[in-house]
Amino acid sequence: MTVSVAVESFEGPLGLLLELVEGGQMEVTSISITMLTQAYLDRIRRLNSHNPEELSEFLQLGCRLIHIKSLALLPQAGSDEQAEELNQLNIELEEYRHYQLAAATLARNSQHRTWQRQSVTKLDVSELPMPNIELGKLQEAFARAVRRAEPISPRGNIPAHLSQAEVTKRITDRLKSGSFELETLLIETKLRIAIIVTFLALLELIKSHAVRVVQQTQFDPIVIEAVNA
Amino acid sequence: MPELAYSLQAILFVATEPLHFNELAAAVDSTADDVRSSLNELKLKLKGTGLAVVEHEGAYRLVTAPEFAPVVKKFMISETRNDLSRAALETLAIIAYRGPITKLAIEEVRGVSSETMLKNLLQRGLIHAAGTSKEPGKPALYAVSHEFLQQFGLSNLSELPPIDGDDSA
Amino acid sequence: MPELAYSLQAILFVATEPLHFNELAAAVDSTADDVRSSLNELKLKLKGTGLAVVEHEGAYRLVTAPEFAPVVKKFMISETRNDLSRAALETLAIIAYRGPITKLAIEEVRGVSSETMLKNLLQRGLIHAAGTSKEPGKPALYAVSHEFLQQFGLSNLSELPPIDGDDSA
Repeated sequence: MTVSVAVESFEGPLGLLLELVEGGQMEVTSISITMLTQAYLDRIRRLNSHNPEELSEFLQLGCRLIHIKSLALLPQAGSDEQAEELNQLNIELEEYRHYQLAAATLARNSQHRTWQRQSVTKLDVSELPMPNIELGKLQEAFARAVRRAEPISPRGNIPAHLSQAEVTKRITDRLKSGSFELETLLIETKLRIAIIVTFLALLELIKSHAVRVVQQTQFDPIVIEAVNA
Repeated sequence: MPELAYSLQAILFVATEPLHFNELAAAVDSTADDVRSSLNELKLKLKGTGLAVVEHEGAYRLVTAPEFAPVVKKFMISETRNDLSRAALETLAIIAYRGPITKLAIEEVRGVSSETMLKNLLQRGLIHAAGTSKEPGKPALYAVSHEFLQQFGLSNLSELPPIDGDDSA
Repeated sequence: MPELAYSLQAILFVATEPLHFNELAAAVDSTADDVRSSLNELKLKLKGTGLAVVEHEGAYRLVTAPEFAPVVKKFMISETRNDLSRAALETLAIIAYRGPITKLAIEEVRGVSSETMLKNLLQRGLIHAAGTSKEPGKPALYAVSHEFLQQFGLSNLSELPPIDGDDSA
């Protein structure tokens, strides 16, 4: 018996499995699990997806099916466990099917959608009390919205930062034209990480006796000088 | 002396967002109880007319009546957005029946990551964040919105078709 | 079969400007004569309710009934006197800095539906529709209003405080 169901697109692994079950009139039982697993794997092989995340979701269920199938190969204990796993899978499929049906009902309902009013009733400008907002608050609100719109993705690329070598080079280059105040170095950067890197570079240069850090009296500017200058 | 029910209708007509019955009570100088019963009265009065009242989470909005969807839709050609995909409908169904619900719980039912889908539904205004769950990590909860009820011609959530297993489809 | 009078009511409810009876006739696939008599019928049906139909130079609008003017006005003044919500302020900021901008573009930044916020700001007179975008569907563009500038003592938008959004920290 071959399973042949024409499906245009699957919405997800459970959707695909459900289609195979219903289309092939199979049941999720120990008798048909081998067939079902085969059919499922055949289909995800043909799944034309370049999205690794999407594919992994399909593979996850594939692995689960293979696992359930393999349990029958084990003596005794295996078949109990298989029955249990099959039962669990049936429960999940059943729940999923409920929502699929509910979604279909909702879709039919959307033919009776309702609308709110589109236009706005306005008072005369003279009667409109203007709200009390400061420009600063407006600026803040904009910054907040934009920040939220581009969240720092945990999986995104780590932004390029200054390396210690770069900062070291920058310091030694500047020393070629004489000593300078530490503050002028820090003023260029506001990022915390860049400030830390700058200090690390400076400490390394002091340790290797390439530079000297001088302060005449307390609260005087801190000056960086080249040692051989 | 104009009727309270119609005062409420006039206020709902000019309101830019759904109004909670407490806000309505303040606007008409009445008790919340009076407002609630007048709103029920208004719903009855509007039966059969071109308008209806949608209620969700204690807030009310005046909308076109579901029976007039075809004629209004034809008039509103410009406003139509793309139809919802099957996956979007499924996610909405889960949130409607089970909400407020966390992203994880939705994903457990669907068996797929639902992040992009949720973002899309939030942007369309069909769902909204509804507090956080008490589970560890306090994940956000999602619930359907007024927009959702309007999209599906419901006047409140209790009009959702029953779902418990008796598949008559 | 829904009544013609109420079909017209539903259309007038969603319309953004007064509709001529020819436009109404086209919307409901009827003759101008039928529409005219149904509009008269609608006027009668609405008598005593919170809403009314007004006609001006052959164009019709649905408005709140005159008897309710005091309660509606009181409500609207109290609404506009309230402080802007955080969401409304954010929407206003986006329009100030990025406007003229479409609703969709605002929603892309905010991640949630912004229709309600836009109406709220329109009602308060802080923004106004400023033409349409060239994108498909010609969506409306929104910009801050003259009153907005006055409110902040700005003579033009270039005086808005700069945003150092580029340090991405």
